[in-house]
Amino acid sequence: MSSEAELRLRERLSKLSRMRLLGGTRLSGELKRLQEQLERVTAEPTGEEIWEKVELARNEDRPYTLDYVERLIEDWIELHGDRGRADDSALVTGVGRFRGRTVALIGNQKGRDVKERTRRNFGMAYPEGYRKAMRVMELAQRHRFPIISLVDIPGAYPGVAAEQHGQGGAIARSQAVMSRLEVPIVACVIGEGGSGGAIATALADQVLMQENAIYTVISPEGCAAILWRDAGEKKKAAAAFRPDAVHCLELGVIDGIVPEPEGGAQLNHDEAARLLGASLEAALEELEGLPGDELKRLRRAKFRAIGSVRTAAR
Amino acid sequence: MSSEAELRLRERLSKLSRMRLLGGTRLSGELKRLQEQLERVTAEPTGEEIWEKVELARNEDRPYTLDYVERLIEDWIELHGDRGRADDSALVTGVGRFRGRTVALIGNQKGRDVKERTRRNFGMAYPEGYRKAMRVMELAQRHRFPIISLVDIPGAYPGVAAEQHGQGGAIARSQAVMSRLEVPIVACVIGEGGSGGAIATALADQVLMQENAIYTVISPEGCAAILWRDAGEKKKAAAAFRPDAVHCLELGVIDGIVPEPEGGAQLNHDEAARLLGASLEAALEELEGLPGDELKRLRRAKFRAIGSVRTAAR
Amino acid sequence: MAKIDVSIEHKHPPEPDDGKPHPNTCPKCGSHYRDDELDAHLRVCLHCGHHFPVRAPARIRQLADPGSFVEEAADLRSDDPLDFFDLRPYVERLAEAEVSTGLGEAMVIGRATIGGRSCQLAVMDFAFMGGSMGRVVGEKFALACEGAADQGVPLVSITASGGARMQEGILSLMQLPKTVCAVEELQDAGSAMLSVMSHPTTAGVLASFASLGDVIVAEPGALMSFTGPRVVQQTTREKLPEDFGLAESNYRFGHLDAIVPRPELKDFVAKFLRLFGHVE
Amino acid sequence: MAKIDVSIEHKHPPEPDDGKPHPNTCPKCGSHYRDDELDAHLRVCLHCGHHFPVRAPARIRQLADPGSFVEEAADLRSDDPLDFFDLRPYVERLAEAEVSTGLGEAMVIGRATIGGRSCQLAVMDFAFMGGSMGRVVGEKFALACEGAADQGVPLVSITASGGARMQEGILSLMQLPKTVCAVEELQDAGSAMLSVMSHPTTAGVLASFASLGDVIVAEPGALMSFTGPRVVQQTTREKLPEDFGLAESNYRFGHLDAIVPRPELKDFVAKFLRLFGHVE
Ligand SMILES: [Zn+2]
Ligand SMILES: [Zn+2]
Repeated sequence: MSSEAELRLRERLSKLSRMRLLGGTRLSGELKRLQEQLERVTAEPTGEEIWEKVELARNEDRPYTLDYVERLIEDWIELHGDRGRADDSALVTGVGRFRGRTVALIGNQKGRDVKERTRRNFGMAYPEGYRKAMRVMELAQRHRFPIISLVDIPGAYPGVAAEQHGQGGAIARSQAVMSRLEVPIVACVIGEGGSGGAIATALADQVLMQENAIYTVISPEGCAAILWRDAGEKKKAAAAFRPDAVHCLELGVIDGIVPEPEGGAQLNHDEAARLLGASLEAALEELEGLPGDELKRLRRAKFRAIGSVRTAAR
Repeated sequence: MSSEAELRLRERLSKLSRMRLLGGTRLSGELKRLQEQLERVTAEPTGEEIWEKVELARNEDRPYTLDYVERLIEDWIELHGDRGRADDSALVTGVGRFRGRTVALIGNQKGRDVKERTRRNFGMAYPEGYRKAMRVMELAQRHRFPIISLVDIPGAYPGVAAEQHGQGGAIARSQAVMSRLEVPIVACVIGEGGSGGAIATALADQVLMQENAIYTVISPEGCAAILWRDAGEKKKAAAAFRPDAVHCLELGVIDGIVPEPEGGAQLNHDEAARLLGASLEAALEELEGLPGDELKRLRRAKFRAIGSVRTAAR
Repeated sequence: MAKIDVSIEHKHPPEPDDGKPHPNTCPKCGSHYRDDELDAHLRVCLHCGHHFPVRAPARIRQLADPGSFVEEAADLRSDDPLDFFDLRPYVERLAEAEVSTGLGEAMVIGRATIGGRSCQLAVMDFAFMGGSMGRVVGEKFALACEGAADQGVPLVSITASGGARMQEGILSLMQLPKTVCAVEELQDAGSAMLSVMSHPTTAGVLASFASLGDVIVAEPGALMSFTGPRVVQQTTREKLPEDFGLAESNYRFGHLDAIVPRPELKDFVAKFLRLFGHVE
Repeated sequence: MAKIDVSIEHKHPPEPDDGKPHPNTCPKCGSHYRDDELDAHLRVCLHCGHHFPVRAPARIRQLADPGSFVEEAADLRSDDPLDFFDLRPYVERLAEAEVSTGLGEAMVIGRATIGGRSCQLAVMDFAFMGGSMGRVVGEKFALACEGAADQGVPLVSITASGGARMQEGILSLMQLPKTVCAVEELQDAGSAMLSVMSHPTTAGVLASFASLGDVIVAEPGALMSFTGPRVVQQTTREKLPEDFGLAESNYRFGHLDAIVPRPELKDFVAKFLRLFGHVE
């Protein structure tokens, strides 16, 4: 390894160590696992290792939003409909009690079997879904409920009706609503955080990622098809933009990593939920002390600063 | 005439005289016409006279919203679309300059010929139209533009799609948005103010009616069909609920009457616009001194009090 | 041309008809019930699940914790601002409705606890002139909002209405903005509102407060259309979808959070109160 | 199954092709123009009205009052946070784009007057890497918002973009929330925003600031879809409507306030500034 590369890795490790919040680990006392995680980071991941993450993020046995709702939320009332044209079951919304407080929850929902997958459009919301989410965010604002957003979407839906119904504008406005809220918002990518479909519900005070989740501007396949002119080069694309949680943390795109059970969340839904619950609770507790206008100010300042080029330039 | 009826008429006349604002009359100096108007009021209108108003309100040569826009608004930019599914041309919205200030304007628009009438659905908005109106109201709120709403709708549209797209909820929410705004709102019924379709855009600080406009909970035909079980009894129905401006003013439902040219607005669009413009300007000037939260408080208190039964009861 | 706006209908229950079926005969499956039998099952058909209408006092008994309901504004009565006279005088219709229903108006309001949680109730009764909303209904609803705001508790609204009360003319239309403003004041005070629509919730009530709940649910089969199916059919001459305007259609089109069968309603309301009951 | 999300495309102008038509040949009617001829007509085909692409500097010349434009943040340049390398290194692509366009990035910002009214301009250039939005475009847009807010003038945004710049990976996606927050700050400061979408305005730019104008207009024929037509067709295998994703279709579906032909654009912007130019 060249000394330059080694330097970059050390820098990366120190950044990681400085991170304020590393998922629920700190809080659930699993310091040993944290140490292991950090050690793994010191080795630059190979293309194969990165691709494993992509496959884990897409694993069909991974817990989905409603699996977590079932395990973490009491008195759940699912809220349906955009009050305009439809109820989009690809994006689930509701209110319930999380560790003693009423929260509003928003989450992409994939399906378990073929029929449900079709009904839920593989978790890819239509504009109607984003509109439902905005409605529920505004309800949360009215009643000062914190918001939990679970992100798990391959990408915005490439369909005719989705375009006709204003997908671009809906994604923009959903972000705009989130940037205006004066309640705590915690988002966690629990599988695939794909493109505009993901960011539509991820403009949060704290953005977490599960250990094996991915967060991408475009799917590796899509990127490969455009830049390599061959969708088969997906592994090269993934290796080039590194959609894994550790890299997103290094880049300052996320605020913490939520650990998963050994081998991945798909192997133990209960344990995955326990770990996610601990991280969400810690994040909410940190935010709940802040006044609403301060939350909003900090949230906007944070996204203003991510990947800033102010200093890099000129 | 019985002494009781005479008493009621005198009471009515005195109420009218006390009215703070009687359209633009006061301002355009047409005191003679006011006097005549008051004199006419002293005679209980006959069923035929009331029906004449209904027919004048529906006269197909009456100026419609865009006729007034053309004559009263400079730098008009029509705003289109609900940002969701459609642009409803039955409800026109836009921004422009009215006597030196930027205003947002909302108005039902009927058509002049068969083709335009169909395109504009005879002025009857779909839920998409109310959603466009809400969007423009929120734009006005953002930029502190006063709102002018011109009401001219036979009634909410009785169609399958209108129901499926949530007509009831859209009318409710349009009123809710209006009750939240902190900018001056002046509405004027310029033809037919029919049922929920009218009130959807008439929750205003000052509600005016043109001299020959009508304002109804249901069309006379509809009322007759239900209560008399015969739509042909429309004149009886109209006489029973008296949808004319003078009666609405007596009941406290509106705040002023906007005079029309002799014989009706249909005979002289320019003069009708001049009179309407004077009334709108006077109303806006009266409201513009008030702070936004006070406007909202007074607006809500006003609708809380209309037709109050608090004292009448117990 | 659609100059005729008959968008407010179903204002009155069907006229008495000698050949009409017994009111406890299920219109869907023909099952027949004794009154006490039907009441014991919350007036839901045991065979097919059809939801029979529930009178306001019975609804309150079904939902409120026993002995907790305290009625308010019970003595408000409508007067006749227009001296309205159609085939019969309005005052006569009012008097008759009061006698036949035992209620002063088409809405009953008051305080209660449900599942141990305090709330304000506003319950409509279709038997009183088709649950139509005149000035007293509007006033009672506004008082219910104020009561909820004052106590810092949620409002639970249960509607059954043909719309605005024509006999009060334009003043009945004014109950739409009045009740809308009341809900806004309630929300500004931090209180929540649950809207439960029962059959039918149409026209002016659908187009005002009933559509403004933080959470909106309906009973199965409830008609929820601004304009009734008969008028839509007459105007458009289209064949209407089978579930036109029904709760099931409204749910599909995104206007309802849930359809809650009556046997589950009390638990649902109690859950809502647990979640929304706290005011800062 | 649609695991493949290729929702961001049209990021690059077509590859050089020896058999390709001359860039001044109208793709709609085949008319051919000299550069000066086309420029004199604002790059609109005299025969069929087709709107040719306009480079950012030309667009500013078309709109701003002569001599009024003062560019800002012209020296901002992208670095390569991911050491990104596809078929070629990102830094090489950047350098090439700078040489071929004479611009530092895909957006030019600055102050100007239009029709005598002050405003802030943010103009994109599709020729610079398909108008893709990386960190510098996001930063420049945010600076434009801040400049408009500071001066109390409206922001006029003119977009032409294939979406987020893939070579900056997840950081390019972060430009969506960044620019959205910038617009919100602008609006909180009381300034207005006019969004003008030119061909094409797609993916990440459509799904962020471009859709948040107080008034939103487009040029005739501009493609405005989140996902491009080719990918939609490949995924859904449906025949697409002829005007799929075009401004005309977006107008019909309620997403646009107006379609403004280029010859009318300056007057339209001036009118917008007269109406929205005042900040309290
Ligand atoms: Zn039955
Ligand atoms: Zn041409």
